[in-house]
Amino acid sequence: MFSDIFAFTYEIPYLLTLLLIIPLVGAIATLAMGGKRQKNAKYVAGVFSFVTMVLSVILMFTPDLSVYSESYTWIETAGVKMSYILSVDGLSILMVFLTGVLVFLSTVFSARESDKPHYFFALILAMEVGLMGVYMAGDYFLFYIMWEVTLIPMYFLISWFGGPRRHYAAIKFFIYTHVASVVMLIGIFAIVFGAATGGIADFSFEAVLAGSAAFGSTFQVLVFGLLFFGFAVKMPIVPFHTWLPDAHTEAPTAGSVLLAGVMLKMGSYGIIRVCLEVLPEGAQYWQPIMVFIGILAMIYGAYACIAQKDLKKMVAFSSISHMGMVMIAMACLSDIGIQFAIFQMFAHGLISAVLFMVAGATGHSVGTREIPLLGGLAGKLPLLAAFMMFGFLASLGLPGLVGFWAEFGIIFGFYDYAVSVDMLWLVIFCLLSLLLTAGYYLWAMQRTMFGRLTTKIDLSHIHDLSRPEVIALGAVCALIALFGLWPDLALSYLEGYSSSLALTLGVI
Amino acid sequence: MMFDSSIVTTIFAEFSPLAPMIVMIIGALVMPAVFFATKRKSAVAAVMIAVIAISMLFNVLMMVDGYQADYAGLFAYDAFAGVMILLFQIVAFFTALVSVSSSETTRMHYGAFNALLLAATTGMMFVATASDLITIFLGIELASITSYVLVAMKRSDPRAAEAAVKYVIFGGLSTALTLYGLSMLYGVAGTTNIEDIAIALSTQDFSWAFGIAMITMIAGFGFKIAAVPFHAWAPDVYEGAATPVTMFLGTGSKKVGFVALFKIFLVIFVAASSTAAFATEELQYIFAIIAAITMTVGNVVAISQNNIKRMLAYSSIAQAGYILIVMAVMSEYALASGMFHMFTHVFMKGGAFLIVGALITVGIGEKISDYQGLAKRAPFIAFAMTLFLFSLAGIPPLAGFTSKLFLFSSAIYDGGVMTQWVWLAFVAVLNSAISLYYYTRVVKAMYIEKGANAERIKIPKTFTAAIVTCVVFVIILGLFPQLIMDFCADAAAVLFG
Amino acid sequence: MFVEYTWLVPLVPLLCFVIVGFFGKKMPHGGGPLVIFGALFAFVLSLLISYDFFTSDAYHNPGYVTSQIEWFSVGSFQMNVGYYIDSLACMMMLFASFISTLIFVYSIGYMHDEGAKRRRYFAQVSLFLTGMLGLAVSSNFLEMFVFWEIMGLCSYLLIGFWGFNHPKGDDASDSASSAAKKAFLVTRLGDVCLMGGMFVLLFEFGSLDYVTVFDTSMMAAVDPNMIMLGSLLIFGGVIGKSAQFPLLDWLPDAMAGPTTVSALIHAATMVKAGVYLVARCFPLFTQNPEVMLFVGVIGGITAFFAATMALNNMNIKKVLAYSTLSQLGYMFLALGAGGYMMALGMQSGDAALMAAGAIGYTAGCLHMVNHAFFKALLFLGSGSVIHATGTEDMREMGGLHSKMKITSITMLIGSLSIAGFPLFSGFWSKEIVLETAMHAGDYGVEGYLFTIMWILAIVTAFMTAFYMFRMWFMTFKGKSGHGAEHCHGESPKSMTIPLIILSVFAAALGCILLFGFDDYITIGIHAGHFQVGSGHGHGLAGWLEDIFLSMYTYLTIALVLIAIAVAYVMYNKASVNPGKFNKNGSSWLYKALTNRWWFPQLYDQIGWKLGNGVAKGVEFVDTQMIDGTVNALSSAVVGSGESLGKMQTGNVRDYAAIVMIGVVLLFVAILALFYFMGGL
Amino acid sequence: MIPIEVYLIFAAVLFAIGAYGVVVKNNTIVVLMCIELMLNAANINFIVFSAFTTDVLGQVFVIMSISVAAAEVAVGIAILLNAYKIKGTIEADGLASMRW
Repeated sequence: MFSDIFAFTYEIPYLLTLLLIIPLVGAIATLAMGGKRQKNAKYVAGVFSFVTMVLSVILMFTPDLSVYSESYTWIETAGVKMSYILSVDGLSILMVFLTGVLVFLSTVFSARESDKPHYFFALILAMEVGLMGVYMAGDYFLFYIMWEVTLIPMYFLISWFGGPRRHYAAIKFFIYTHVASVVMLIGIFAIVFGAATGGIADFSFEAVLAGSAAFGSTFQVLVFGLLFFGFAVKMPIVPFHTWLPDAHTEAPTAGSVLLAGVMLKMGSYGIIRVCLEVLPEGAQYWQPIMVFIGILAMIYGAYACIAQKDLKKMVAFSSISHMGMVMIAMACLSDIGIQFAIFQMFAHGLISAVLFMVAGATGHSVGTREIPLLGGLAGKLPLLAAFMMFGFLASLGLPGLVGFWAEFGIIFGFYDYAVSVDMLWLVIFCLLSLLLTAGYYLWAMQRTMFGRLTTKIDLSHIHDLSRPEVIALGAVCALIALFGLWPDLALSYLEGYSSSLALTLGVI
Repeated sequence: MMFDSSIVTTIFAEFSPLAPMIVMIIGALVMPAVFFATKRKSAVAAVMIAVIAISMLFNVLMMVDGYQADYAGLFAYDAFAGVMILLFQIVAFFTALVSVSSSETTRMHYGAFNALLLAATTGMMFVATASDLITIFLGIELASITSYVLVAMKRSDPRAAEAAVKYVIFGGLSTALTLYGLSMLYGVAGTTNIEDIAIALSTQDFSWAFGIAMITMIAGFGFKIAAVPFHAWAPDVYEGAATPVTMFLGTGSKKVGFVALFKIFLVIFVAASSTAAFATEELQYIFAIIAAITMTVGNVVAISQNNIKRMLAYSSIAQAGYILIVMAVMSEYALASGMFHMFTHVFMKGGAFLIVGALITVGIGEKISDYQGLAKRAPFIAFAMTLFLFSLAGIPPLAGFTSKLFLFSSAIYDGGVMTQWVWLAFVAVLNSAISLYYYTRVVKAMYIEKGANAERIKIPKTFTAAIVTCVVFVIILGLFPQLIMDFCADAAAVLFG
Repeated sequence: MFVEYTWLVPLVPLLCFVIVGFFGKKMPHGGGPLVIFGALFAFVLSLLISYDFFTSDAYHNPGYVTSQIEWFSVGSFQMNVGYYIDSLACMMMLFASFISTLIFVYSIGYMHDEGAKRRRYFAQVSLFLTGMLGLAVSSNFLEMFVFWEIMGLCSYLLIGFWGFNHPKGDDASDSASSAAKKAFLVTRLGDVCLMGGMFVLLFEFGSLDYVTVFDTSMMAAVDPNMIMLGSLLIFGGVIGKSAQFPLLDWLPDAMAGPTTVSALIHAATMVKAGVYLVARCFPLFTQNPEVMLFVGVIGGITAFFAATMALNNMNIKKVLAYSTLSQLGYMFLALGAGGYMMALGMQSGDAALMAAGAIGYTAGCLHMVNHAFFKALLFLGSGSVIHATGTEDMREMGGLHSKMKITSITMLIGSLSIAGFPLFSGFWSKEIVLETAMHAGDYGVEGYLFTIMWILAIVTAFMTAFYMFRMWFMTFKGKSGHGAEHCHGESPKSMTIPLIILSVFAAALGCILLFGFDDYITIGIHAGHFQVGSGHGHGLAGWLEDIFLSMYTYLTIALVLIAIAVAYVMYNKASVNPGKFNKNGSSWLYKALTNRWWFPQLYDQIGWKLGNGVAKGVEFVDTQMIDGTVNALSSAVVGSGESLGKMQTGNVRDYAAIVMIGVVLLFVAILALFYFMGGL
Repeated sequence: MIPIEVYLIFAAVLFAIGAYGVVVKNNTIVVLMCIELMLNAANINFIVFSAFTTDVLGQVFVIMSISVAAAEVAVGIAILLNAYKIKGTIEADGLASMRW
């Protein structure tokens, strides 16, 4: 834990609320930077996102996270009660940290954005509000609000700043994920009202958890399905993933970074936070299905990567593959599985940030991301090549980088599960996916950066990474290496949470 | 005490339950005189607003104070009436406020226009307070007949003329259906007082006459609320009428149908459900099916619309479908949620129509493509429109989301038991997601697409004021629904005894 | 006390990597001197540690020094990081750091023309050294695996060093990047198996620490089948990393990298990691004789196959690469045969058999060290030649002896050593390898397989001598080729001095066998646990007796001499035309050999079908079926909106009709509902 | 005494005729008349029920509804006049410009 290195014991009042308000104020302030002040938008956004990041880092250094929970009754009417509850625990702390860091770094990365920068940065900050809110919410009402709040900035990011097919991609993203959200909302209704006691349906996590003991098996199984669908689309899990490649392909780089780095995690976060915590019996029932689709996503995503021609689309499919890994980890329903599912979420958040930054930067510098048009660019773009190599290696699970530990733990947890169900051969799929992952990354590397220098495109205007881009990439890479060399730094946050959840699930 | 209804009772004595209506009626009577005396629209508008404000003040005083009284067994002021009257007053207020500067409303007959507006509102308020079939019928008719004229009172526009014809014919048809149903109901129950009907029916078995009464009343009220398949008039009339009037129809007139439905059906069925002889569930299914079809057709057809008023009309149809969930679920919580949704609908749909009206006034067309580049030309208007549309689509944390949250959740759970209407909730949420598609088209046109014209737009102040109010309420009701939801809950408690 | 600083051994090169990687641009020679210093430091420290260790009590009991701290935990399983020093680790550290130092020095000269790219080169080789040394001193499988993969990464990066902007043009870039990818992927296949093995061990033993896993009582408590599975999976990793049959195809391609890289990674050190791992896991592998049998057979087959492919290759580096494969095969044959006997001995409690097995262990390790030196020498020599002539094709060389005396002579020494010319290094180790293999054939049911392997190994020895001298003669003797004419003389001192040093070792190192090497590098069970070292070897007289009193020794020597003679006749005097034997290159065997027994084509086919073929299918499913369904759904909604909208004809009469139909439908619906719900 | 069903069926038939007219007639004046028919069918119902139950409320209702119907027709005719002035037709087919 960070707090073992340095314990930050000064209690900042309303820290969690500040984490929501600062980006919100920042978004408004940035939006005001229109017209001639456009140039300054990035500085305003930078300052606000930096402060948010600092606060989220402070949170990491806080030894006792429970001091920061805030709870106020918000709405109490007609038999329903919603509260404004913010809290951070082992599950969410890493995600909050990730959000804080990635938003700041994607702001830095996009410092060169010159078209309507005030909108651009305001949207990024607005998205941060939603993302932070999702991870800190302690009430289903707040949770769902924040969940949906993330959609709108992303929609605008894609459709304003996206590529040629941005309208299609944006609306597909918007509608598809919204459909999933509303199905999830039904599930939330079911658990909230099902757990209601004394005629009051309390939307807080705590109350629902307390009332969940009364859920019958059939109820759990059905409602798990609803919630799971909602979250699985967000993750996304095959076959509900097709919005993702399109969204990524068209989204601006910063949007992709946040989409893959933090937004996809909302899905798996939701599964753990809601499905597993509240509906353990449902989880037991759905376990084989989760395992199956997790494996499917893993292998399918990896194979799809091989076939992709667009670098960014390939990275998008690799996200699907890696989130499949998160899925099988969660499906183990064991402490190792949950611990490393969260860790993989964190790891993939960092790694996919690098990948999307690199893919985006390729598009900026070279003018195209089509792999068949590229080749031999490492000589012209050494920095980009180096970061791409680093990102690819991290993603394919090079030991010593954060991705490896996640995969190691996940597969071990899965091994444990496979032994318990007497189907050891299932592990082969995990190992196969590792191999395929290495395959598509290295093949892509070979075709883009190495080999014959391409003659298919005009190379006279290509330029290597700009300074802000290098800073952002360097910082993420440093984090990847830091947590890779010292995984315990992040893992220790999860131990308590995962083992207590595993107790609830009845499988240790 | 801050809210004290004694001032009302002092003035109106035994007519106190009708106090808000009386104020309106007086207003309606003096309005032409005011116009002829001053010949100025603004003076009329000022008086209008004053009248509505006074009426609203009385109503709020009574409502918050928990005033309850009955007049001659025909009208009863209670929490339900108070909430619905408030709703109608708000609608009238907005209509009056913007019609003064709208380019679509009549200039020559402005006094009459306002008088009719007040009369129509009074009719609606009558329905809200009515406790007898006769008063319900009269209220509806008062509201309807005046609105026919309101629709027609657009400056020599062929579309308005056509809309008015369609409206009057369909209004008549619905009146006939409703009246037929009421006559059968009267025949079955032998009385016209709703409470008495409920008591009478609770001891009866199902009869053919009752079935026919139900069917024709559903059809008749279904016309009012524009439920599929009785919705066909709505898009045409909404498109043809002057936009403030469209707003009045879409947010106010439509609710009259619901009030009548609630008044008649809920009271009857709640009373009836205590006796096993009476088949409530079948009719709940009928309503559920109508609700499902209505929201689906409304949303799906809205997708293909290019005229924004028509699109909003279809969206209104869909919203009616959502509110019909109340009739399917028939629980107190559902009713409270439904009423709350009606409120939020006033602000979000009303706001959207206001913007359309404002833009027509400044010369922008009704086509979605006319809205291209609006974000540059009128940032606030575009922003407000986005809020309204997203609220209609149920995007949190806006009012539409919160009210839908209440409404849809009522279809899932009722008093700790999972209801059989979960499928309806599913249909509703999926529809809600579909609706996002066509709302987003408008947002896209405003924000993403580039318009041919880039000059700034300045819209009339009254429109701005009304739109700002709607924006404020769309946000506030989203975040703090209890401001109105509490009253809705009280009101629902009244109908459910 | 130096042992406590073992962690510095991999760390110093790592620091060099970081420093050179970030700041190397401004350093002289791209940071080369710093990297050399790092390697030298590691070597000196290794010497001190080894001295420290061998003089300590721990050397005798328990035979290792280990220390670790908690790294992180997986559930209730604790993962540690630390060091584990025993004789084997000392040996690995010593030869790896020593050879690396020499090769780095050589690189200063060899890479002189690369300019700014040298920074990348030196940073990467330094990182590689970290991997190798870290592997040697790791205290558990997981830590070992980290370094194992770091080496794999460096191998990938360095093979692809010229993956872009190749001095010889785009085709060379293409093949370099392709070779790099192939190397990584094939080893990755092995690594994935190794990872699987680790999971098995972690699950069964609850820990990955060597101390725990190799504990005899622990091993006895675990299901032998799972140990077998784990062992085989670990050996899968070895097969990938050490390029054994059937994953041997990447190594020849890997010669696309700079020659120094081939020398360092693909001859002297990284490919030895597999041998090290088998030696390290000896306690585990010997739990099942079958595993060791498998190891030995794989080794024997590889030795033979790889040697055949070297017979007619014209590329000097490829010849050396095949030879590396073949020699690695020897090592695995030795370890496998020894382990087989040890396993049988353990099962039957036969101490003599176990002692015989221990000789295999010694043989494998000794051959590993010897091979490191002479193969590094040969590669560096070939690098010197390539540097001078600018080509790798031996047909374009020839007659270089006069121009490059030092290179020529040092390479001759290396060739003699690898060929097993009596009294040179390679001779000693190869003899005991062969002896172990033959010996193992006498035991167990499947022992006859080792006899076959022994025969193959003897044939391989003949072939080795032939192709090595074919190479030497073609390069340094005979007619001058096209490339040789470009040669402007001997390479710079920074290159020749390492050659000379290496040649001394290549010639004489093997003698350590006679002077107590097997006291240190042997394996046996002491006080109930496996211990490397502190054994009682045969001693000088024992070994001399063993080797020189066996008739098979003379058989091998004879074969080697004959092979050298044949090469001399064919390629130096050219009195016999080699084309006679292969129908001038048109015999099927010749083609099979030049096509590497069609292994690459086979792999390409399988890889392409399994990779790209399936991927195409997935892509089709994705865009057409899954996304197609999504799009179809959305257009169905939009389409139905349009057609439903058509019902809105605008005519009041139609509207009225709809209303009436609605009323009728309501009527029907109410009837139906009442009927179905039993209301009527 | 004539049973109540006869009156009710009569009213229903009247109602159906009116409904039929609304659906098939092109002239909107006739349509308005048909609606009057339907209203009157309901009125007959009221009267009949009132008579048979000797409850006076039904007759009150009828008086109300007749006046309402009168108002409605008045407004309707005015609107049709307006439409005729603007569009030159009062045929349903001619008043179908807004659709889809």
